[in-house]
Amino acid sequence: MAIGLNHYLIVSAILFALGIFGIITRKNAIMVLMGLELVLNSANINFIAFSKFGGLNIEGHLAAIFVIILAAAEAAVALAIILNIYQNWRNINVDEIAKMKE
Amino acid sequence: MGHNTLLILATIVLLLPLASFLILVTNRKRLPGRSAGIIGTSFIGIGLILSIIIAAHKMVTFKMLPMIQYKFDWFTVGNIPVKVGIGIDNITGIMLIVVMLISFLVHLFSVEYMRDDVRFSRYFAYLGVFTFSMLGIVIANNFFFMYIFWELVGLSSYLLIGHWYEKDSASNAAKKAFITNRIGDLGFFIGIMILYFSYNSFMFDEIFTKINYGILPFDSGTMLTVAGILIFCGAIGKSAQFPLHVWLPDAMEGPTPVSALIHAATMVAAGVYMTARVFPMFTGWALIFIAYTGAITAFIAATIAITQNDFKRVLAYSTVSQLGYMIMGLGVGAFTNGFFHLVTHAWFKACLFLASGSVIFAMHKAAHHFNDHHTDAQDIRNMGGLRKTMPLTYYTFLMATIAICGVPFTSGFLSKDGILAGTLAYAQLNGHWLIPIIGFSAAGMTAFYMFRLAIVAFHGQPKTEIAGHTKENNWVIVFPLVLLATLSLWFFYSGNPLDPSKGWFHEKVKPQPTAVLGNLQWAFLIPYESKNPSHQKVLQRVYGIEPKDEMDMMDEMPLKPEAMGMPNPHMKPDAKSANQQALTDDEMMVNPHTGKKEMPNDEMMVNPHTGKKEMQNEEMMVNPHTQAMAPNSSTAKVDAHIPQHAEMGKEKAKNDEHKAKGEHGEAGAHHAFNKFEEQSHAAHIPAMIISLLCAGIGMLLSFSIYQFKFADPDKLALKAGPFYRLSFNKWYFDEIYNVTVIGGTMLFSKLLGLFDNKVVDGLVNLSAGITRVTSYFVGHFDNIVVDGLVNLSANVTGFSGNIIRKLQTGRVQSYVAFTITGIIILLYYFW
Amino acid sequence: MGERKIIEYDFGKVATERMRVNVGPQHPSTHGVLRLEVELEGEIVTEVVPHIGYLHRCFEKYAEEKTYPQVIPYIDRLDYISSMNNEWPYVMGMEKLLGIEVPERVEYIRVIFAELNRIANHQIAVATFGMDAGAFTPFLYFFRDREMILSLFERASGGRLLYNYYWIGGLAADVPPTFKEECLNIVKTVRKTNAEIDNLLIYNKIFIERAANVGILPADVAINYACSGPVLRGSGVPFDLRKSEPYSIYNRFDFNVQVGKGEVGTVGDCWDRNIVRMREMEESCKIIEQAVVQMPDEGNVQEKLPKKIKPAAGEIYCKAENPKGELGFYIVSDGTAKPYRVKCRPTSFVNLSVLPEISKGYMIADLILILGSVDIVLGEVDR
Amino acid sequence: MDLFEIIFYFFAAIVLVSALVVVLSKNIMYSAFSLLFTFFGVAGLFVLLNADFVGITQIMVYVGGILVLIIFGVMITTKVTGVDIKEGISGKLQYAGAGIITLLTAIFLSLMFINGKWITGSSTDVHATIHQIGTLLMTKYILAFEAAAILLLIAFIGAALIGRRKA
Amino acid sequence: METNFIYSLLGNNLLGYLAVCILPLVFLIVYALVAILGELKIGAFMQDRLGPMRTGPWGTIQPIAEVVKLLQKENITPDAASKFLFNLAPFIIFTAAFAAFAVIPFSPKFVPSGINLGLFYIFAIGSFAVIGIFMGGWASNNKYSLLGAVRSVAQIISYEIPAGMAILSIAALAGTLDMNEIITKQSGWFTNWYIFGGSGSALRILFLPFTFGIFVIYLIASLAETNRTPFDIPEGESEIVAGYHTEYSGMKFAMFFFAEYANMFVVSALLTIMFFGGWNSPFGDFMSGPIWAVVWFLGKSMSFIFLQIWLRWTLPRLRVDQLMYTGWKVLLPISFVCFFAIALLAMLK
Repeated sequence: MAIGLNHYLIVSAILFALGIFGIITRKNAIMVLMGLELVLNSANINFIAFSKFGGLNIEGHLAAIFVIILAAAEAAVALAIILNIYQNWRNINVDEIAKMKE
Repeated sequence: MGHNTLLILATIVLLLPLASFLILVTNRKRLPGRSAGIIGTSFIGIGLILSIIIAAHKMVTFKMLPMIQYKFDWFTVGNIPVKVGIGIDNITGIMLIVVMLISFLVHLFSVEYMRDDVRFSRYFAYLGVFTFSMLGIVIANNFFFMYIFWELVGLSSYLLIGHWYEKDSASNAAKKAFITNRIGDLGFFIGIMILYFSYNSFMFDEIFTKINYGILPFDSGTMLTVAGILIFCGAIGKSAQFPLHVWLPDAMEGPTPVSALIHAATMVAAGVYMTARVFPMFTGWALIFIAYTGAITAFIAATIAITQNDFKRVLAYSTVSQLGYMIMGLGVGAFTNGFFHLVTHAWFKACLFLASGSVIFAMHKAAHHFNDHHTDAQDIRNMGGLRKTMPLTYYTFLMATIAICGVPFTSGFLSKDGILAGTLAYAQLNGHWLIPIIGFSAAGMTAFYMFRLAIVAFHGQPKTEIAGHTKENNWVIVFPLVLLATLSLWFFYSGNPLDPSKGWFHEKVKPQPTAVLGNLQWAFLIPYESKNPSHQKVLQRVYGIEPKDEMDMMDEMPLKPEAMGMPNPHMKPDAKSANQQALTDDEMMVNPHTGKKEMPNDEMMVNPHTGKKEMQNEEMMVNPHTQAMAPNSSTAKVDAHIPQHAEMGKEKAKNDEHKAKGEHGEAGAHHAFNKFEEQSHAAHIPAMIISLLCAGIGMLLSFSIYQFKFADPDKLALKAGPFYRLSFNKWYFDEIYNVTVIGGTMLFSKLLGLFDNKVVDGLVNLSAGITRVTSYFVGHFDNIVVDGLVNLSANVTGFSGNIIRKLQTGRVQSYVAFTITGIIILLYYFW
Repeated sequence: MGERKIIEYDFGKVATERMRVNVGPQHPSTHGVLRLEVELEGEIVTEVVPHIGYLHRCFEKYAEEKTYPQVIPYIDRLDYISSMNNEWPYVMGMEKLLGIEVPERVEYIRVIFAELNRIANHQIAVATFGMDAGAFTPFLYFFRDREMILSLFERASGGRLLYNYYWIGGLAADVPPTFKEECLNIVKTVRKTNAEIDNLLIYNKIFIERAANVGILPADVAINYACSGPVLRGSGVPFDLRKSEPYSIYNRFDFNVQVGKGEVGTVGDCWDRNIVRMREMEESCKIIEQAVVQMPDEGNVQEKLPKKIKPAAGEIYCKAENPKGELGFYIVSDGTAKPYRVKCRPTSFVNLSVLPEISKGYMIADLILILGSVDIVLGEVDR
Repeated sequence: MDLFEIIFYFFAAIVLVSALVVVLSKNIMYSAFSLLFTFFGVAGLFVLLNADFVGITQIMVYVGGILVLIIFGVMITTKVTGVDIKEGISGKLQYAGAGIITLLTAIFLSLMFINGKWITGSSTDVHATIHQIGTLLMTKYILAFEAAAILLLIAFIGAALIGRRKA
Repeated sequence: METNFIYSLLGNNLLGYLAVCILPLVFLIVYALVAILGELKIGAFMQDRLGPMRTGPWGTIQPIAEVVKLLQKENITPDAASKFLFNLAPFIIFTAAFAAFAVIPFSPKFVPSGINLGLFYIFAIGSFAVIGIFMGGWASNNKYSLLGAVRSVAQIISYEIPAGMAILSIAALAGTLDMNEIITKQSGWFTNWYIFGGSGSALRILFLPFTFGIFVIYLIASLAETNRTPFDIPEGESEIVAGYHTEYSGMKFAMFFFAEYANMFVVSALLTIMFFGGWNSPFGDFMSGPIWAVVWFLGKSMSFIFLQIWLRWTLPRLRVDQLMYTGWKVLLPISFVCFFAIALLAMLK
């Protein structure tokens, strides 16, 4: 079977699900961030796949590039926040810093 | 050198001061001694050489081309590309030299003048960025760049005026300059936005072309007038026109070389330059606004200058007055002379300021020598007798003073006279006699106060010990003075000391053809080459001016266009000729006179009658269509007709000479349409006589009061009473602004506060009272009935909330999980 | 250079765990088996604790068990790269204790050898300091020259590292016949190489950046810690035993005491300590030149001594300006053939004590440089 | 199976296996390093899809930037001087629940993707993508481009500000 | 365009691909031996000594002996190390270094993979080495290694930006990222090289200060990226023993070693390609052609390797904060200025 759109989409779907799994189960905030990166990557695979097979053409590439830019900004800010949290609590366990609950 | 080379050179000239700025600003602490000044000066020196090369090339090699420009799309908004670029035409070339030369001299001067300054290299860095921004304005060919650099000029002037920011007065002056300028810039910005909104372009040539083809902003001529006036507002701010002139005298708080730079070449010139640059888009009403603004400024500033005692302040008001002249000149349509005055004024005003700097520097040194820190080194009452101690400064100052007064054989005479002639002509044509009257009286006052300054400061006996012990400064300070004073002589601009129109300047800077449609432009300013049919139609409609003159002339001409194989201009042009028209449009727009030189058969026409070259050319070119059509017609045909044609031309010229105003031979050669040119030529001699008279009276008065002491100035002041006080207090402008603008704002806010306190609060209190009464009754109902219900529901909510609360974990992950679950349920439902 | 700011490390804003790192005892840059227990925050040194004793050989205890001349070889092993200088204060003290006058020729030879050894020591100090900063080549250039000095020592004493040459009352053997020419030759070469090193290393911009304003030792701290030698002089204190308390024949020579002037940084930084060494080499050259000229050609090199050296009961403290600083021996005699006590004032040990004081707040790379600039030899630290 | 397919399955396997390691590994540093392979595999997939520019950008930004950032973040917030770091994961029940959700997500997304009626236009020749991307970025997407630039700037300034502030 | 003579020899099949892949590897090994010998011998001559003299005539077989020694050594994995990552790291680093060879045009007839993003690709692939170094440093479970790794990562990332600006400048000048095209645009006499402003009218004089500046910046940045003196802080043996490869020995150490030499060649090749006309002959058509091209290319690259060795034995090492200062506050602004100037001039050109 020739490699077509569906192959890529399934890879991206599984990657997405794994990313969600990482986000849900991990306690460490940085691990949550990693799960997020997986999700973003899966979205990017979709963009590029559609740009080849779905006629999205070069615009798909552009969307992917913007996603990458976004990811960079997000990672920077998220890590800064995590650092700040760490300085406040000496801990980045999302269970224990769930003070927003109250 | 090709066009691109020229443009690249221009870019380099632009970037050199920036480079100087960057180098100095990044190495501020590291540069030893005066190397910062030397670096800055040498950068500007290179730029000066390059700009001379550029200007020479533009005016000699590419004299055919109206404008060399480079455009590119900077970015795209929506699908409209924003075009920007740079352009060089004759005006730009001249301005480049003016800016760079004065900047160079000021740099050089400052190396000595500022040598003990603590922020020496920062000062030079700011000078660099100032020059850079001004150059940006000069070589911009679009509103976008111009606005950017416009603001940069404002910023750099702020930095420089506030150079000695430890002084309260300096930092206040800087703020005042900055804020006052912003007011003008607001208008400028709105004007630009109106134009961009209408034409989707920032390029000068595109906008003017579109205006020329009758496309108006919002389809309304009034809007064009408004846009013109708004854009001129920018010039009001920058060029210190009434009523925003108040900042310029205060700007004296900056170092003196900076004042020279601001007053001569950069900041204030920017406004005039901009007005000249966008001149084609001013409608008649806008022009009259401009003319009156200039005239009022010239008058008020001149009256104030008479009574001031601060050396630099007198010069500052004289600058304001002269700027008023320039603006007035532009406003009345004397385009060339207005711009000419900008250039000549740059030389002698720079000279005056640098000379004042030299004097102040020497005074300071002497004061330092005496350990005297109380005597004001800038007050002319403390000077006197400097002629003996500082001869070179004195003679250069005198030279510049003579020039600014408009004495013959000086550059000032050439340009000022042209402007005054223009105002006279203007008044003759449409009856605004107030403008020339103000102009002449201001000329007289100029002579009076300038000589007052020269006499009080330099002549007589030293009034203080300090003044007696001043010494001439070294060559670094004197050299710029001598150079600038030399440039105030007439022969740099025209062979004939009495008539500038023979000089190269008037050849290179031709009056701008006005692109504005006839119904919005004074008839006499319409370009004589106007071949825009809509122009003529509108003229006819609004002013009732038949295009008869033209037709008559054509009739008189032995060769009708048809006879030369050209289509009738009044027939609807066929596609081909329309095309050509568009092609030649650029040339026509920018410089009609040079445009014709491009005609391939030009030489042939002239050759047989070399002696009468100019006349014939003019004559022949009278027919606007010749220009467009000539390349189309077969050369052989034209050739065949030439001798005959030329003969006729000569004949015609003679006729004109007889029937036209008589005193002017050349006038006949001009197109009948351009009445203004004609009139101003006619007014040249009377203007000269009157202005000389005025200046002479001013000088005489000044000499008799201050030199020969026929009258005591103090007593005169007492006698003049209110007038003296009005002048001495600068017409109470600052006070008026304090009362009106600032006080008005305060009053308004007070009123608002009062309204808020009394009315709004009263209403609120009233409603509160009503509410209180009602609530008393409602309260009981509430407590019993409603609360019962509420408590019930609250209990229910609390109970269920306790259960649901477990879901609210505060962990993002849970929320993600819930979201995903929700999405899955949705998917399941909708799939 | 203009004014140069002392770099203030401002990494403290990101809260990080402090890390304790052992530098040494098996580390390429500790110049021996020194162990530095370093606490780091990021790369900033917050605490330094030197641990010594890995090379402890009980010198002072040994000395109590040996006869007076037998102590000399052990002294060689203290500061094993300037052995000639080490021996001098001991023999000088013994001579004073015994009341022996040394022949003039011996004094000159001792001065020349001491100054040669000073040059050799400073060469190693500067070379290793350069190597700590990452410059490898100067190291070998210095060793090439040092070879000449060592071979001269070898021909005089028979040893290349441990000489046992200065004896009580004289020298172990006379100098080789071409001694004077060789000395002058060495001086010439040293000057040539030093000029080269100045270009290659000392005034190298990177080297200045590394060494200047680092490990600043203020003069008062240096004095309080009893520092001596180039470490003290680098802080601008012109203290040199050869000038301040001239022993032997040093008052016959014309030379200057070099002090750190803060040429490229602050007075008392690593660069200053280093440049003091470089310039002292030149001063030593001057002394050698003068000594070679003044030295008598012929003469006895060993005074007559009793068969058994038994100084009368008494005590003496004798000190000399070693390349690394003041080295002193406090000899207590109880009238027997063996010293009752030989207490050594070790230069390196005293100088090392200042290390924790001056290396706090700098980076770990600076710590290495500071250690290099203090120029210790573990043989002397541990004894 | 031709070469192309082998390469695709190779990269897909890299992506999925390493992603699995990322989410399952208890050692956070292992997760971080495993992320390297995920990113690399995704970049490989991009290249297979003729998007070499995006692929290389992916490597540069994700591997050279984000991953390094993450590792530094881990280093600062964890005592990583030793290699045996164990990171807690949520309780068993939650683990199982998350597993179910993940499984369902994967299945539903896959079904949706497979059954989706995508508009499958033919792709134009996307060689010299960089020219096209550059042109589009500077014309049609200029606003987005500028916005992204400003976003990045603000994000970095903000990050520096937040990260350096003392509690 | 047929850019690879191997495909014309062997055809576009698996064998051809393999040959294309292996050729750079073979070259790398041979080159590494030469470079090691060069480093030994040049260093020795600069320091007034002879260097290795025993193995082979004048010690020429010394590098081979060293490689053999390294291969024979026991492959130690510290007990406390994280085994898998510890063993994986050298491979990643070597892969990253070797992957860069995929796009280096040795000759117009031999470019392993002629993708049109060559410069960008090399720039990106360097980030793998960062992770590899980090992996090795962390997995060693040694404080020196960790410190070295952190330093190295910080250093490489800081210097990637000036290097990127240099690459961007050249891309702006050439209008392409394809290395072969960049080289082709510099063909002709050596005055057409980008270090001299590239081909064009006399106006290129204006480029000269900026292109030269960008060359110097890239040279410095590339030294930093390959961890060579004066930026060998990650390995700074006087401070942190051997940095991230303190714990490595045997074959794995050899891979680090090879990777370092491979990186040296890559940056030298990039310098050659971007500024010195790649495989172009400096004398126009004289001595040009695919075979001469290889000679020129290797000659130019090797001279840069010589330069790196020369610097190594001459300069002291910077401190880590000075390194950062140099990177962020000196090189970065200058590179921006150069880039803007070059872009502006290129636009006008």
